[in-house]
Amino acid sequence: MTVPLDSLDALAARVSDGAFVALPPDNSLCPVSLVRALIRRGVRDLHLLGVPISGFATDLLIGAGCVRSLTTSAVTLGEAGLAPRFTAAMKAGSLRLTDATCPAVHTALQAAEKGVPFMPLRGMIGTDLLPQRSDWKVIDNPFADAPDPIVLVPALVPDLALIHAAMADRHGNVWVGRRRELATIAHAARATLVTAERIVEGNLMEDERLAPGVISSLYVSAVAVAERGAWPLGLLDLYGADAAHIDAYAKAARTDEGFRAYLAAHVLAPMPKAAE
Amino acid sequence: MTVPLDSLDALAARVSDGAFVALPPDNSLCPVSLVRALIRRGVRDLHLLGVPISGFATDLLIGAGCVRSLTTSAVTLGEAGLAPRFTAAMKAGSLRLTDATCPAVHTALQAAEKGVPFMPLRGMIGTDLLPQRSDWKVIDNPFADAPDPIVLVPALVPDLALIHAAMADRHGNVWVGRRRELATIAHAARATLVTAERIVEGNLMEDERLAPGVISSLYVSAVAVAERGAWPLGLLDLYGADAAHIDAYAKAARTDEGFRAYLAAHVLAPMPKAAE
Amino acid sequence: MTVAREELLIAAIADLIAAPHPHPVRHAAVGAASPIPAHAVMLARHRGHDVRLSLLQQRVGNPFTEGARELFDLAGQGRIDLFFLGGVQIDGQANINLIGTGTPAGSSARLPGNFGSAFMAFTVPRVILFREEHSPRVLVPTVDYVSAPGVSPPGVFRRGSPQALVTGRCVFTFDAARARFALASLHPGETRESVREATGFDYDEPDAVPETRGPSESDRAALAGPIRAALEDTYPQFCARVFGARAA
Amino acid sequence: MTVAREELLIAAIADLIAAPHPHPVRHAAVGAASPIPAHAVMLARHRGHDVRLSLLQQRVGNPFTEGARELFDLAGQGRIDLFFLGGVQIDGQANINLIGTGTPAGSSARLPGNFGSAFMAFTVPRVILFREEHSPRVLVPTVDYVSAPGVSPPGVFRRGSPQALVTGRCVFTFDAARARFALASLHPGETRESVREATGFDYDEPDAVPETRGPSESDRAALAGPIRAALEDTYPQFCARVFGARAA
Repeated sequence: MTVPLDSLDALAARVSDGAFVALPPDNSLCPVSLVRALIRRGVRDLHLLGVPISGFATDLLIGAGCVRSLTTSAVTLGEAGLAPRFTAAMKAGSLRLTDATCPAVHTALQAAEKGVPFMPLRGMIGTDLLPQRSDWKVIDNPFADAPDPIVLVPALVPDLALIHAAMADRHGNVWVGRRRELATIAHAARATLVTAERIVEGNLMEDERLAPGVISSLYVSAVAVAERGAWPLGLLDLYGADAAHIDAYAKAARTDEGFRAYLAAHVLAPMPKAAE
Repeated sequence: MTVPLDSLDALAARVSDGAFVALPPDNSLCPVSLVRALIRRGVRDLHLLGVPISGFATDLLIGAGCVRSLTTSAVTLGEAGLAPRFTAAMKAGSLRLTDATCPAVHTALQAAEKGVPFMPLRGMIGTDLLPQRSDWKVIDNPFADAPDPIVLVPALVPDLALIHAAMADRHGNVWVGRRRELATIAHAARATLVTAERIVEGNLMEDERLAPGVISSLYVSAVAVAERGAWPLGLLDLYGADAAHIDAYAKAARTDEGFRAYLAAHVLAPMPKAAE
Repeated sequence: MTVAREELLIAAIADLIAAPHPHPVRHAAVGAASPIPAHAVMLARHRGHDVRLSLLQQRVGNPFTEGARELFDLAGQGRIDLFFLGGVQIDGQANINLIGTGTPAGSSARLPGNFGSAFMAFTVPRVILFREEHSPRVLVPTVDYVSAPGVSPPGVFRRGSPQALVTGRCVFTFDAARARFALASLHPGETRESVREATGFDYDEPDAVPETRGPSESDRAALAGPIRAALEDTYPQFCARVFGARAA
Repeated sequence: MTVAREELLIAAIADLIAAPHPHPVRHAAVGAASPIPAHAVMLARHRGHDVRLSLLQQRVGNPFTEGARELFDLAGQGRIDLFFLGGVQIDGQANINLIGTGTPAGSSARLPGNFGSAFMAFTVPRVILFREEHSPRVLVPTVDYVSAPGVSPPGVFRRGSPQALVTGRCVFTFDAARARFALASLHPGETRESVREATGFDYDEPDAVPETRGPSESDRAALAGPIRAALEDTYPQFCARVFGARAA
């Protein structure tokens, strides 16, 4: 039971075309280095899941033509505004989008984490979202005395969870700190691929101070080192988001040409800055 | 929004007679000092919930006549064998027991944590437990193609969660490390009372290394310091269980007289050892 | 010194938080894109209202340790008393649309998405709708897509309804029983007519419509001082714009 | 040197773990009260079987970081391949009783309770039943209370059934299709007759019933050496009793 330590490209090679891939949001240890490696490897037809929303990494993948469909509660670059390649793909009709709402994504992953076929969730009744989601069902709460319609959300099991960790040990345990949605994603997915800022000696699971922020190697298929692997996004208290870079991306990616130039400069070209 | 720092007795006074009280198991930061203070204060008619099982602290409360009913998946002193006061109470018919099974307790608390009326759980069909639990319901899984009976467990909302933490800060945030069932209990209960080994300076929520093991002050009603507050049980890597003491208890508590002598010596008498 | 538009809106929302209401606000949650609501909660606290503010997207010292789902779990339990919602469209029944306009919705311009609105509107007892742009394009008779409904029929689980709608021109309060807004106050420079003209939906107009009460001098001092200090980390650009460059 | 009874049981269970089976064991979970099963998993690993052992009640370095529910979540997903169950009673259909005997169950002697058995028996594909006491009191025709059934009717979600029952006298394998045990091997000193007499339920008895294969010398060296080193923290009393005082 050993978790291999891969190169970033070897890790990217583990993502099959057509895979159903869960990605954390921009503020939660999103593996952007791995996303760039995926674009370089030319992955195709991904079905992305935003947990619970999508941002910069998803917009990059959409723009690079790697995404066939997307399930998410929102796509945004935050302060930098709308996600330009998502917006363009929606206009072009080239993206199959399934709208959700944040807690429904969490609930679907928690159902998968527990191995139950569904979980209930309040709200949504009377929205225009509910009729769009033929995979959800409304039942009458069997514990209520009066009629009480409630939505059941089926479990969602991603083929892969892709996450970036602050550190990993040689056993394959990875530390994500308080961003426990990453643990939920890893638990729910069939397999988890991890990039980590650095490899630490010892066993993270045996350190009672660090263990609460650890995802056990039980869930991890492979790890690659990626220094500043969330850049231009931020990583906990280790580094902040590169707002100027994201702003520049948001402007450039408004046009196809601008996006291609960005890709050439920051994704396809060798980058001395990051360990890619 | 400030969380009061109480004395142990003041904390115990916050537990009303008849309250529905969730207790962690013996290996998970069980607040035994607080339990002793409850016995001294003479609390009555508690409905205890073992999360998911019960041990030394529950046996003490049963023996001291504080417990009217108990919902749990098992009562055991572990290596020290059967819980003698539980066994005696079952024989005397003086305890209203609702049997459960471990994951059903976790599921009921998670439903409460999420504010949903129920959650499904696999298994249990064909056991003699299921017909005992008229509060559970079996429905046909609405997402299955073929008939697929599945149990729904209703949310369980304790009035109080009682937990012991390795540390607390002055804001009322408490650190329990990897024992996240304590967070689930605190999230699910209406209110949480915490004993802590010690008070630390600063804000645990603002330390990214410690925050993953923290229960936020949002859920905490009051804190009291209790050094070695889990004794004779163990606490994470801070101290181990006092096996000799628990063995001696298991032997003494086989008889009413033996239990009364134990109570007089270790619960009702002033204890120089602990901060009681 | 002139009161900035942002300060006026902050004060107006702080007034709504403290306004008499069957459900008191002890815990408010605010997202990354909502500096004005966050400042309003802090101002209400400064004025003596005992309210806890959870800033959802705080990078360091985030209020949650159970991951992103904790906010929704808290709301599901009823432990969040106040939340803020906006929309590319808001209609006269307080329905909001976060998906976009056109048929199908989003076809003419696609917005980010529903976020948590389809859940929070049901589980949080007090919602304040906030949208600075006040135009017939935003305030429409009927939204093209209901991300969250303003009211629900009996029997549908719901803890409350929008309390009010705050825009760049005025404050509307919302009567859930009648599913209808009423003009509550006019921001300086606005008239009943200017608001009526800029609003695409019908609403009630009482005989007396006061001017929106701006911030007091003490409010302004708190905003520029301790409140700025507490929120600057989360909203650096907003703070610099509204309260000026910081004395180093 | 004589082989201890515990070493024999450990080897017998290790053989079962490695036995051909439609569901391979990659991850086994073992509770605090089960030193023999834990040692058996470690022995199977020593013999080259690629199996991960999660010790549930390890105080320091516990395998879980999602709290006590993580074991059950893993099992719910099918990520635990092997679990061990016992019982105050086990019957010929592999039903187990953890509550106690009498009518109602537990009235003559109340045991701790069901623990997770009512769930694990359904979600874990391979279960090995283990109870050292082999007497008509324990191995009964029909249990007084079903904590977990040995088999379930079609249409009831279930990933597997008990693979075998290991006692202090013998190994039974279990045929889920027929809901019936068969005598698979006799521990040294036992005969077909002694087992039949000590067993309260009926079972199949093939023509050839070998003696239970004990541990090899390599097995015993591993048990006393690296396996003890790995498990001594969790099972100090067991290790001292079976493997003798430790050379300081």
